[in-house]
Amino acid sequence: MSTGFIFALTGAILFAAGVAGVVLIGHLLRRILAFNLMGSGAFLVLVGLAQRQDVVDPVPQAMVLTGIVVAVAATALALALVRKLHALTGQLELPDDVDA
Amino acid sequence: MLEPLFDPLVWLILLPLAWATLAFVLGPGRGAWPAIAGLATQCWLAIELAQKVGAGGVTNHVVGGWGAPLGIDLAVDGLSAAMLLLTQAVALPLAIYARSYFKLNDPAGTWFWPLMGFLIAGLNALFVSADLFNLYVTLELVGLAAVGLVAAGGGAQQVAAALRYLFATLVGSGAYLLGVALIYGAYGTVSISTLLPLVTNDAPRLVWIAGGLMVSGLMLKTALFPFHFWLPPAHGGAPAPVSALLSALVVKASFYLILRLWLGPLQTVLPAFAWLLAMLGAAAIFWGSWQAIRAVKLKRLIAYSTVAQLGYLFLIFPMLAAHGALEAGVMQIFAHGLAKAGMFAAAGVLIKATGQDTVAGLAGSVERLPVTMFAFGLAGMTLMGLPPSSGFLAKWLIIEVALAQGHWIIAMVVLAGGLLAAVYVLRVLRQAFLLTPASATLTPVPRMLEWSAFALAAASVLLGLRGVELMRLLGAMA
Amino acid sequence: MKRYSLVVLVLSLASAFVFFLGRAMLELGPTAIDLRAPVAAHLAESGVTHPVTAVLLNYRGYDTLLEIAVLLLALLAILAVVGEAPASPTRAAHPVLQALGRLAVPLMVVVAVYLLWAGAFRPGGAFQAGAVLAAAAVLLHLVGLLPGWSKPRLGLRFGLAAGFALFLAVAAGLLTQGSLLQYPPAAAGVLILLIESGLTVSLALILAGLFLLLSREAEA
Amino acid sequence: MTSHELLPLALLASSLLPGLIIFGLPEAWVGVRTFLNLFAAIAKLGLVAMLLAGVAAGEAYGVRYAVLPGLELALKVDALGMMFITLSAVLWLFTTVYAIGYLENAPHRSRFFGFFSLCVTATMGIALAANLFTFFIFYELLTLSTFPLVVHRGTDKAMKGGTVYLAYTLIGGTALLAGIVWLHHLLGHTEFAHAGIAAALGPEYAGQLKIIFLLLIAGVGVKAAIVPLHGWLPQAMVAPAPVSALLHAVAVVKAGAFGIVRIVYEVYGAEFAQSLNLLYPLALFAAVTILWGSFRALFQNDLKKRLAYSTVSQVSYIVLGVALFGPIGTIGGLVHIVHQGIMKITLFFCAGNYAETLGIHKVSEMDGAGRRMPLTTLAFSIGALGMMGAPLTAGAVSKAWLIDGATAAHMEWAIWVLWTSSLLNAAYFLPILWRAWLRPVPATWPEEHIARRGWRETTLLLLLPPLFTAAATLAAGTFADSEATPLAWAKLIAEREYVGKGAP
Repeated sequence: MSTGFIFALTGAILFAAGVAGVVLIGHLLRRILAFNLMGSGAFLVLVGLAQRQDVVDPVPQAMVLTGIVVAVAATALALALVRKLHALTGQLELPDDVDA
Repeated sequence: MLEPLFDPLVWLILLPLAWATLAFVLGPGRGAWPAIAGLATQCWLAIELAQKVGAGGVTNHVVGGWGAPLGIDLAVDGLSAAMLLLTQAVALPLAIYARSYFKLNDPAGTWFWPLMGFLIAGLNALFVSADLFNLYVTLELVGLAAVGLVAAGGGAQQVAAALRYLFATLVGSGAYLLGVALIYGAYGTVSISTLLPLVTNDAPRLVWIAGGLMVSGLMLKTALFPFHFWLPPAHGGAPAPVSALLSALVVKASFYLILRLWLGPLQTVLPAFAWLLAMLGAAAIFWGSWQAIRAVKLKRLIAYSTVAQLGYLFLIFPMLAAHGALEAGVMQIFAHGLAKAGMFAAAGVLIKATGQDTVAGLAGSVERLPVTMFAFGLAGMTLMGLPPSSGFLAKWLIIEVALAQGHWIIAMVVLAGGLLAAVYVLRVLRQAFLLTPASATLTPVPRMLEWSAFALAAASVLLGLRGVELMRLLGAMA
Repeated sequence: MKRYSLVVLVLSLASAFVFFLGRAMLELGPTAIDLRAPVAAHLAESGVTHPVTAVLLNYRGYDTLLEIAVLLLALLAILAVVGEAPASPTRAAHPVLQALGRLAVPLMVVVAVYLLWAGAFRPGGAFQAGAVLAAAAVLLHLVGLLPGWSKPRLGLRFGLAAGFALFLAVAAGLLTQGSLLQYPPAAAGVLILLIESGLTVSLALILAGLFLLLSREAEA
Repeated sequence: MTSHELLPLALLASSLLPGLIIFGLPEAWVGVRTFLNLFAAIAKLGLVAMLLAGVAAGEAYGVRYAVLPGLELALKVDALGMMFITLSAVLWLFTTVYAIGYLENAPHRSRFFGFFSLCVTATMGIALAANLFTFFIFYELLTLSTFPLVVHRGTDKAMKGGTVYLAYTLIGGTALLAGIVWLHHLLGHTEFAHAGIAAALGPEYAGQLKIIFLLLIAGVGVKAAIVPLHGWLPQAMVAPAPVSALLHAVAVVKAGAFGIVRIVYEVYGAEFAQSLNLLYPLALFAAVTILWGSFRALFQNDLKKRLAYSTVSQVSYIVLGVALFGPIGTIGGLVHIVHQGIMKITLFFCAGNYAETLGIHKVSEMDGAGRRMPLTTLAFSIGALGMMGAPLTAGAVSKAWLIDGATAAHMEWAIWVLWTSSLLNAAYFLPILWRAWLRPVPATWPEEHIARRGWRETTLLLLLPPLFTAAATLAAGTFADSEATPLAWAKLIAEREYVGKGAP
């Protein structure tokens, strides 16, 4: 098994763990972390799988750089929203959605 | 030699990016006029492009001059051109609407214009991209702009709704991204045109997983039942122009992408999921309609109606190989896009005027806001699928294709869905025709608000008389 | 009990997913397309010598253009979310920390410039440079030398958007060459350096802004 | 565009455009609105006259427009359509005059007259439709544009009536749509044609065609108020009198009946429908409706409800005539489209007059009304006698042809149905006449709104329309055999339908 494969497999595990975290965890900060785990998993698969012959491929690396920036942006927005929610309600969990 | 300089395809992306940036630099609350001027130009560009595609078939733009698979290609076929047309046609009246709506120093309007610009740019870029990874970036552009718009200036409920929406959209695009990663791993490219001949019937199992991941992620973003949980609070809680943009366009973008994959690179893989999607679509129609019938708040009702109306789109998948199914889907996208934008816009007027967002608060509004209620009625007509609206044509097309394929169950779902839509639309109209309590006071609203809502709703009906052009445009497919 | 079964369900689904995904990945043969050759073959025309930078700013420069838009957009969305609030008063840190901060920041600026310049031929580039600069700003804020932001004024807004606007303008200007972002090989290096310099400033401001906007006292 | 294409469009535009303009008129511009209403109604009559002359001479008018590839919005003018058009156009003028008087000083008149004009446009479109697709479009438009009129008063009761109305018609519309798309899928088109189009499909489609027939007839049967689809009609009587008069007595129910005529004759073709054994069950349903409607009318104390059940019964005379396979029954059914229209509108005008003038809404309040309002009651009596089929009225002509048709078709039971219905008609109309003419005048009327002035028992605008239509009822009965009567026109249609079958 090449290094690339190990990266890809780790990525798959991280992704699955991240999704499970987003679904199961109510605490918003942890949920954001879980989302980042998920993103990192996808990045690892992207780079690792493409380099499963252990030869460097610059294209997925560049894509991952782009992806990281996007993930940073999304994380920042999520944090801002959580802070705002905390300021408004004092809670770090999502309130129930009501129609009234 | 000047031809590439004026390629409408590129300018449909550059122009909104430019006016969004300009609006940001101009500062809080500014930028309405650049946006409206930009959108008017974009409308013209979209029409130009549609004519070009209608006459000459698919047009391409090779970004950087490298060409796929090394570079990124942009491609416009009939489907893309139609989506571009719809986007600009909905956005322009909504921009005019929003200018009046946010005039009174509404905190939600502070950064509306640049956010809207990035949203439109993201949508346009998504509709023309022919590169799976580039599509991921455009998806994120659209998603983050939409979340920003929902959250802007809101209270706790709205922020919570935005967070829910953000998680849904991020998980959705995350799943899509993993799918793209697997595709790249399997084939070494993410260019749609390059992948097209490579993905064959005996594709490795990994590609099936990739297809499943991408479609699941996009389903989540399209709010297909049972992934719709985030939509009603987000669309129901945002300011009216934002709800309109989101319901009319944003959810359609991820649906478009499913279609694009289905008809393009993953055409050998995805049809395995066809009936699953159709069943979920049918469930969405019933569940969404039922919730709309029960909703207390007006905008919540309209948001659930979106859940239901999106269900129709997924009914076409089992029939997509047959002639007419794609046309039916696109007609439904147009019908719902125009009608829902008009309906949310009308709801915004009603809420501003009556000061409350409940169905019960509408009593007597026919008398006092006739233009708005008329707009609401016209939009409702399209959602119910009554002739001569475009919603009717969409319904007709779906039923006819379903009968031709022998899937009469789909035809019955569509017919039943129309009746359920009638129930929730009439809940509102009925209330509006009731006699007014004499004490009720009404805040005056700008005329422009009423008439831009009316224009959208009327367009959704009038399109029902101009179906031939749209069908001809869709004939120019890749 | 319900919660427990949900956990079990999700975790078993996740494990099954990993299992099948892993097996499917192991089945893969060689890919049909190999982009390394074309990446290398056109490196001379790309204006840079580092392949990742070539992909990032030339071959797939359009991705990067949209990526910067995403970043600017995130800042914008945060501005829209948090609204206007008074900046938190800066609390002066221990004088030693302040002195260290004053010492570190010029060094960080130098590192940033180096990273920007190095990006053309080795790992580095605008994003890294911008990140280091932003870190410098955060450092200054933490030691109490730089106040948090209440709202960006015109000049700051201009700075935040300038990098993206410059990139956009170059991309559009290159339409004269035949298509979006089609660098003429002779000028590619200069243009990419120009874009990267602009981006460094704006990215630094945006990344710093993400922190400085959020570091304000939460409105109670 | 030639005049042969333009005329049908002008016929639609002559009520559509005024309607749209009226929506925009301020409430206080009574004069402009009245002028526009009357001008449009008279202009439409002029157009109708031109078309009548043309159609009688054998000219073909029509226009087509594709909304989707293979799906056309198509209008044509034929003898059958002209019958319905003429009826609606003439009665529109009368009803407009009546409504102007009726709604004097009432609120929301712009909205009322706007939707009223849209309704008439939809009715014209139904008559002009050259295929089922076009028919359906106008059929649903009629539903939509009548809803605001039914709920016009904005009371809870009006809402309930409107909701019931919509529930019935929208469900019916769905059935109709299902049938139309199905047929379109099988045939590739849904054009109306003499002798029908369905026969073109082979015998292996018989089963499907039967189901489609059921869907189509159920769809239009809702508006034609065939039992058990009639429940909306009595409820919709909460609408203002002109609406009940023109729309529920004439336009809406006739649209349904007209649809049945088109479907039987020009989609299936009478012969083909007969060969599929479809007409006999249809006749049975019509018979049940005739009896059930008359029977229920007996027990209604509310005057307008009694008239509504009477409508349920009378409209099925038309259906029965169509279902009696053969030219004579056809003529009876077709001529009743017109005859029932003028008689029933007379009755509704009069009911409106009683309510507006004296506040009379119930049969039990009718005592002595004939003394106070002799002219209105005279018109009412003529209409009621016509409904019973008394000699010299239009009703007698219809009934005679229907009975002859039943005889010719060897369906003697239908004759019994018609006679029983006549008896029931007498049983629920004669007590009203007896109360009105022969019972003493009460001390006070329930609510007297309009005082008597000289010979004018109520305002002129309310009085003239019922007198005219009552006169027409007599004329159509007395001079039935001369030229240019509804009967002559019905014969013309039957001749064209039963080409070469030796129509009388």
